[in-house]
Amino acid sequence: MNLIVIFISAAIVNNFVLSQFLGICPFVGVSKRLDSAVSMGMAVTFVMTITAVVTWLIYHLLLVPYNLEILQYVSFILVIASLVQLVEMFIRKVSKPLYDSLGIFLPLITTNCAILGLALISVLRNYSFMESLIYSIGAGAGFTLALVIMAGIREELELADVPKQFQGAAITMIIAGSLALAFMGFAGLI
Amino acid sequence: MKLRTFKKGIHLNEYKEFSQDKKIEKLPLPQRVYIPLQQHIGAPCEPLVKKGETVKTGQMIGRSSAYVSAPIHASITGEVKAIDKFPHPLGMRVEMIHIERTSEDDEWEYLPIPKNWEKMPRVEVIKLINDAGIVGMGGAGFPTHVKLNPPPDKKIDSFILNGVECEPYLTSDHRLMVEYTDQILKGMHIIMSLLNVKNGYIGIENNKPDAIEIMSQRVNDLGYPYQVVPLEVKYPQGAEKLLIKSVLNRNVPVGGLPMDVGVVVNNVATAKAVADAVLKGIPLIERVTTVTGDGIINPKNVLTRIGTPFSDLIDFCGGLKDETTMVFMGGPMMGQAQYDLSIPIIKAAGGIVCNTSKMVKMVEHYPCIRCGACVDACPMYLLPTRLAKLTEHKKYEEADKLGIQTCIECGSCAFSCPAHIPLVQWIRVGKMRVSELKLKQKVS
Amino acid sequence: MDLSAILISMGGMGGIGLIFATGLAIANKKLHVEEDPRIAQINDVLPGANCGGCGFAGCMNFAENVVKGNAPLNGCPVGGVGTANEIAKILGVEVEAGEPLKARVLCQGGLNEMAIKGEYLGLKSCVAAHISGGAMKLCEWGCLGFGDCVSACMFDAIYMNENRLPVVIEDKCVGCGKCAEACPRNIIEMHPISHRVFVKCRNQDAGKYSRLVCTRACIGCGICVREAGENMMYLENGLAHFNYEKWGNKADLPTQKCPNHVLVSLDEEGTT
Amino acid sequence: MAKKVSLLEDFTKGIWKENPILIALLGLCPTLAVTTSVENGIAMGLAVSFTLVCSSTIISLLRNIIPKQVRIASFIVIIATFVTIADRFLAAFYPEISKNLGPFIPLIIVNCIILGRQEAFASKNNVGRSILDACGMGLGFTLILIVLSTIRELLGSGTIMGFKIMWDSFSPWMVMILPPGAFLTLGLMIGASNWINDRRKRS
Amino acid sequence: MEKNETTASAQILDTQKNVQEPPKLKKDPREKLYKPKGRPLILASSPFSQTKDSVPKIMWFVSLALSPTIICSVIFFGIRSIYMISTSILAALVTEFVITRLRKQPDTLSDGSAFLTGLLLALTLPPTFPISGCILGSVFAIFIGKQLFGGLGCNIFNPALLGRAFLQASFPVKMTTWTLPRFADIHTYSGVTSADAITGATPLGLFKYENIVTDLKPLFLGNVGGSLGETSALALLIGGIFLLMMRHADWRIPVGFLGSVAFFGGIFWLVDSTAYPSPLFHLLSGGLLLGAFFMATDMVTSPITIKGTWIYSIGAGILLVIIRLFGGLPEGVMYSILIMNGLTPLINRYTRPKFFGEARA
Amino acid sequence: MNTSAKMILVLTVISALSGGLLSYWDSFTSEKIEAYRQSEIQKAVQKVLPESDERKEIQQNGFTFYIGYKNGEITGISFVAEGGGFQDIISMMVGVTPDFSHITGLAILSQKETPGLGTKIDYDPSREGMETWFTDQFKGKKTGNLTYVKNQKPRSDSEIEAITGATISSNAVVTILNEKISAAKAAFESINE
Ligand SMILES: Cc1cc2nc3c(=O)[nH]c(=O)nc-3n(C[C@H](O)[C@H](O)[C@H](O)COP(=O)(O)O)c2cc1C
Ligand SMILES: Cc1cc2nc3c(=O)[nH]c(=O)nc-3n(C[C@H](O)[C@H](O)[C@H](O)COP(=O)(O)O)c2cc1C
Ligand SMILES: Cc1cc2nc3c(=O)[nH]c(=O)nc-3n(C[C@H](O)[C@H](O)[C@H](O)COP(=O)(O)O)c2cc1C
Ligand SMILES: Cc1cc2nc3c(=O)[nH]c(=O)nc-3n(C[C@H](O)[C@H](O)[C@H](O)CO)c2cc1C
Ligand code: SF4
Ligand code: SF4
Ligand code: SF4
Ligand code: SF4
Ligand code: FES
Repeated sequence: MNLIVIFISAAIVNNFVLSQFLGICPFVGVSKRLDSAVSMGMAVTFVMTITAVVTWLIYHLLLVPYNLEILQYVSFILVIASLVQLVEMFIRKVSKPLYDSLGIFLPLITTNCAILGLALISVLRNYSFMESLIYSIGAGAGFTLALVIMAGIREELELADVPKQFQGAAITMIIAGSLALAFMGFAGLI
Repeated sequence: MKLRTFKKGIHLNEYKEFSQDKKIEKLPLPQRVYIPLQQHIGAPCEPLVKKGETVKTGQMIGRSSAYVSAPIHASITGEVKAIDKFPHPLGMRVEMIHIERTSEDDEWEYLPIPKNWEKMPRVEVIKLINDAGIVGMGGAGFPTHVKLNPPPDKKIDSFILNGVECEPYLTSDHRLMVEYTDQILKGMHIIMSLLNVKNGYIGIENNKPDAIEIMSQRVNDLGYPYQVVPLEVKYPQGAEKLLIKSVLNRNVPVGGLPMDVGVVVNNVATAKAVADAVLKGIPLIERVTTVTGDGIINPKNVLTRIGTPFSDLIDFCGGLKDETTMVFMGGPMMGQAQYDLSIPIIKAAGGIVCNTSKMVKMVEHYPCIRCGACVDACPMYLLPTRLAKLTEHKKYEEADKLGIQTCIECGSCAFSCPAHIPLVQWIRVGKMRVSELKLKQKVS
Repeated sequence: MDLSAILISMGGMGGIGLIFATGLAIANKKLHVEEDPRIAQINDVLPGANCGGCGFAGCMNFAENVVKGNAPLNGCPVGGVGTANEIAKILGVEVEAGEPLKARVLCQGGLNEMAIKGEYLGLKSCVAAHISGGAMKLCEWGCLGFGDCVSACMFDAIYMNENRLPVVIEDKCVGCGKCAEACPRNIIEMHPISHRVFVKCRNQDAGKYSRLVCTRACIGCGICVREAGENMMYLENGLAHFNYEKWGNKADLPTQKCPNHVLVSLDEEGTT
Repeated sequence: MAKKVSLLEDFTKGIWKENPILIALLGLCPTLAVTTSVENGIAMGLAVSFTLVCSSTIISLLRNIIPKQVRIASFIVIIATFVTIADRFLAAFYPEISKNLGPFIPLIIVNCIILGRQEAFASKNNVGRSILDACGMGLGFTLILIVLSTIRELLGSGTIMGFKIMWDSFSPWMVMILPPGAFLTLGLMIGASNWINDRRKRS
Repeated sequence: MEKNETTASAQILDTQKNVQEPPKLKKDPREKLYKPKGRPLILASSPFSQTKDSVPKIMWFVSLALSPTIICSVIFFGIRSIYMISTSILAALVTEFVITRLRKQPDTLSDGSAFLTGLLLALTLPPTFPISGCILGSVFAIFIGKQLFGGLGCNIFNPALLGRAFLQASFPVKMTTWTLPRFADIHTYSGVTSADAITGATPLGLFKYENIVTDLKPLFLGNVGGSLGETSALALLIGGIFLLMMRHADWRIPVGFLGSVAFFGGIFWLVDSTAYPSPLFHLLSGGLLLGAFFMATDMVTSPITIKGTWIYSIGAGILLVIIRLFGGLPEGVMYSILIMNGLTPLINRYTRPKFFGEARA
Repeated sequence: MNTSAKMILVLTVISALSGGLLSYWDSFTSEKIEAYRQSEIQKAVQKVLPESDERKEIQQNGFTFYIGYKNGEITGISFVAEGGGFQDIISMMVGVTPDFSHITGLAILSQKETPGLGTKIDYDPSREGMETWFTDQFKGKKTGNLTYVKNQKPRSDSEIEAITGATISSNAVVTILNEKISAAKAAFESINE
């Protein structure tokens, strides 16, 4: 039950993008086209899951026992960055289609606050291994959901008469605001 | 019993009362005719006569060596005054043969009449139909001999005679069915023999009960095994893909032709022309045209020679009212607006509709409110609003993906749009751009 | 402050660094994939923020798409103009030496000159009007005046004047040819900037008809060809043309006698 | 980068012309998350500027040593180091602010502005120019945070820096300090800046 | 030119008055054209006939269909509701006017859509909501909710609901402060007299927080607490059915929306009828009828495909039940519609009908 | 030097240096931070166990108990209780009498409720002088079956007054307390066994 609550909370009620403000840059950048949004969402979920696992291990097996909490940020980010780079190279070597649909998004993800944010929040909330795993999947799902909705809307708006100054980032923000307003309806679900 | 029909489409105000009970009248021979070298889909004809030559009625005056093409014939006896560009009802000016009448009566030059066409080799009958210059008279003008000669790998099992006439105003096919029933049925018989099919259907919309009745009766009397199929009144039932859907419940595949599902469709006027040619040796030099609309003083169905200027017909019907603001050839859904009434009747001209400003569409456009009325109307299951918007924003590739080329330009969408967006016009632009794009891709 | 804590953390971090550095080093060798070297070059000049601002999945992806021609050179909002220039250098697409082209409008049949055939109630777009019979203009060759070319130009280099004819602002025109592509009637032609005189008409009708549709139509009378000489100008389909190879960049008209003033020199005052 | 950019230009471009938020759209998360009050906005702006300047300095010093393949990993470690320093500093001396900013201080590490500037500028230019660039960018970032947080705090709480500004009967628009308000305000600000740029260009 | 007849080329010629008189052509070819009364014929592209419907007509009909609701709001909540409605409409119109001016676009006031947005917004507000708040909501609805997206037809979210969501998030207390209608006292609810101070609460709020079920009759007539336009199920049904009969709203949306609420609400009710309210209570309470007939049916923000329409309306119903039964808020009509609005582009995309004759993949 | 070696060396050295630098910096700040953290907890404990002057920390079953003594006698027990609120987790310090029968005090440690609405459970600027009235009213309430009432004064010692416009948050606090106090009681009793 607790795990379900964590999942729903991360995916919908406290959606990473719409109410936690994590990963906004790719949210604005990669939501122009629906197909890349879907791939990006999958890639983020994938990296989030890896991150959750690895950072949990590092934190609980290395940092805590040796009293190195001060190295939390540095070690987390080093591990995330290198791991993502490794995975990207690996995918690229192994499967071209997988690389095209997923791999190309990986470098973009390293510098996405959603990933590091996820790791830090998991630590902050003292999640168990299982909990942080579920949390990461929920967060990834929430990110994907927001990204896909946004991409759908933006594709639709390409055919609309948005004032010139507001095309692009500005209207994306406005839509995100509107979506956030709509998502407030889920408050209290957890 | 529920009448057969297809899904979607629209219900229109018919306006057929102007002329549906008017007997077909024969127009006196016109003083001059302009016969376009191209009145069909396919290669244009080369003129066979020169300026100053005299021609007889029915004499072949132009033809092309291409297979998909149809020859043209002089429709009056007279002198060739000019071979030059004149305004054509489909817009622009094209090459036409201008003939001034010299004799009061016709001096005929008939086609060779076969004694017994049923004994003749099939190819020769088809050649005869080609020589008679018969093209589809339902609007598209596709050479009929091509249709009658499907590639051997296409197994044709059914023939549908198109007596739907779903366009508002037009009644020429209706009158033709009532008054020339036997000719039509004979023509149908000839076509079916040439195609060697057994199942014949005659699709007629339910708003023409007299035509249904008389056709059924004559079918019985003449002992043909054809089935007269009354159809629910709905636009655009006459479009062949939808007619096939209504009558036989078959779906012509995207980009496919009726023959892909084993069907050939012909218009009733085409059938009559076939009978005329094969039984009487008369090439296609005249047709029945409805002259109607609230801007014409005396609406009529007129039997007229091909090439007769519109103005002659209009004068014959009492002339235009002063308030007339618009004249178009064909029905209000698919027709062509005209600016100059000296243009000639062509083989596929089913009607001349003259409207006053009361009937002319509103000009005020609103933005699309995504109401989906056009989507509900489109018989081809397209998203017209999307196609128009994509064209407007120059996203032709996506428009292509959304099937813009499948549109039959029936106009149902633009008719139903409460925002009065000229959807079909946008879609036409899009179709043109998509074809250009495809051509470019092929080249590179 | 004890040194051992510092050493432990140096060791810990160093260890992690070592592990991953080794991993990366091995991966770099083992998992290397061959690709267009320009991609890597472009990737190098890109900011590398991997922010996605360009709409692509990171800088590398953007670089690939630039090389493939799917992305504009100036697509990176972070790098700005400098980066765009460097990318241009790598791709070698600097404007080739040669004369800049300018768009030239070859029709003078505006509202004042043309004959009207009817009232047009359709879409206000040249292409749409063209394919549905040519709108209100009787001339089948002339400018339709709905400004498709104007909206095609991304540099605001064209506007419609009050005579409903497009006017190209020479300074703003970069010669991309988009307007010429958009025009359904090929009214706009791209010319090297040295061409100074033009036959400003596209009408190929016989003179007896074309003189009826427009007061500025070329009627194919051939006066200009006679005055200029056969090698300088020629008639084709009833329309006069300059033979620019021979004509060069002379700016004055071969004759003032053109009955409909179809010949125009850019250097004359008041012409567009 | 184009060759002859004046040093002044290095500094000022970050403030408007290449403003990291309005033009380049980087570092949006902290921008949105912490601007509920001016105080937080300023703190965040300073923290980012500090990290930016320090890591730019170090990276431009080390720019010729770091091999390309481990570029990102090395940069990010350096950045993370400074962020940790800033974070601990705030936690130790300004615990209230640290609590308000929550995880957004450590998230400066992955703030795209910082890494972006390292890649785009510091790793290619000498120390002096890198510092100028970093200062400019930091300032541009901070200014936007201040403007954004002023609007949000004023409308959302009726105060600025905790002082009551609005009239008594004004009931605060709560939404402004909630996520939707952040998105909407930033959207309008970006739109407005585009509009100003357009006008400038035209005149 | 006949008077009253504005045609495209006439407009062009009108705007070009300053152009000097055209030089006479050698021989005007138009003289040769055969035409009535010397006037050129109209050229256009087919089809030449057109439905009698038009966008303004639809909008004004929807406004008309809301009139029973407006009357009910005056009956129950007094003359103040008229003030609220008219300021709201006025603010919407003024905003629309100013922005179309700024964007140099033709006037759009007469198409009635801004009027309707203002009206619907007011109808969703509590009777005691301050007038200045109505203005803020209307301005937000038109400016952010509609014009920033490009004006009529371009907006993704229902402007009136977006305006309301903005107000709800801005002034949560004022937006949840209800007064009872004039003829109601506590007994009109259900005879429960326990709670001493139901100063005014909506039936849904009462259910959620106090577990008090309101009787169906006052719910149906509208003699309960709630927003101006949501209380009277009767008036909404009259207007809604009128709208459906005029075919100005897609019948599938109210049917799908109400049906799925009844269905899913009913399932929970069957499982545990003490903890969950009956389907009829679901249908009649809160803003569901107003939303289902007048807001979810907004054409601009609902899908264009038939299948999509079903997904949209049923999805909204499911979301509504989830929010009402498990969420923190008593009512979720606004949120469920807004969320489905956000999903509409995706729905449209994935429910494209197969072309006629397209091979089934 | 070949690239691989250089890669490894550079990254390792940078990491190690960073580790060293941070650890060095940590030695300055960690005390202060820890001190602040302790003082926050102590402040909370002080608030909920006002009568004690000496405290002991015991951990059991996931609870950390701060036991307050006065003159060697247990005066109260406090512990952290957490649970879901309107938006996110609400975490608070609860103080109870040694037999867990009454609440001695309540302090909110962290919450993320809607500003100006749910946040009133912690701090209500609209009631000047008694901004913490919501938590204050718990003092002396009987544990076991706390309930809330709306818009009226509580009438029994297991009733508290809810915050207007934030019933959900109020409800959450009450529910968490009801659940956690009994859980804590069980845990605490297991210590003694
Ligand atoms: C390029 C082309 C090729 C065609 N080939 C055939 C054919 O081989 N057999 C046939 O029966 N009809 C053929 N048709 C005719 C079509 O089936 C159809 O009759 C024609 O396009 C007009 O139909 P409509 O009036 O419904 O538009 C062809 C049409 C076109 C445009
Ligand atoms: C929208 C639309 C409506 C049509 N309506 C009719 C009609 O009412 N009657 C008719 O004979 N043909 C109609 N046609 C043409 C038919 O599709 C088809 O071309 C014709 O029946 C073929 O016969 P034909 O080759 O003898 O002309 C219509 C075509 C379209 C695209
Ligand atoms: C944007 C928004 C934020 C809200 N935040 C809270 C909150 O933090 N805490 C809470 O208990 N209720 C919150 N609510 C819910 C309602 O304001 C309130 O709980 C509900 O109306 C019942 O409260 P009442 O019975 O006291 O009026 C929020 C509602 C909205 C729309
Ligand atoms: C059936 C129907 C329902 C409508 N509902 C709304 C509505 O809920 N909110 C609104 O702002 N406009 C509504 N409109 C009006 C119009 O669609 C709205 O102003 C556009 O969304 C603005 O682009 C409605 C229109 C119709 C025809
Ligand atoms: S899109 Fe084409 S086929 Fe569909 S209704 Fe419109 S005109 Fe007819
Ligand atoms: S019918 Fe007109 S208004 Fe409705 S969706 Fe289609 S194009 Fe848009
Ligand atoms: S479109 Fe290109 S060629 Fe035409 S005017 Fe504009 S810049 Fe010049
Ligand atoms: S030049 Fe061509 S595109 Fe431009 S207005 Fe004239 S016809 Fe249209
Ligand atoms: S700051 Fe760029 S993703 Fe968060």
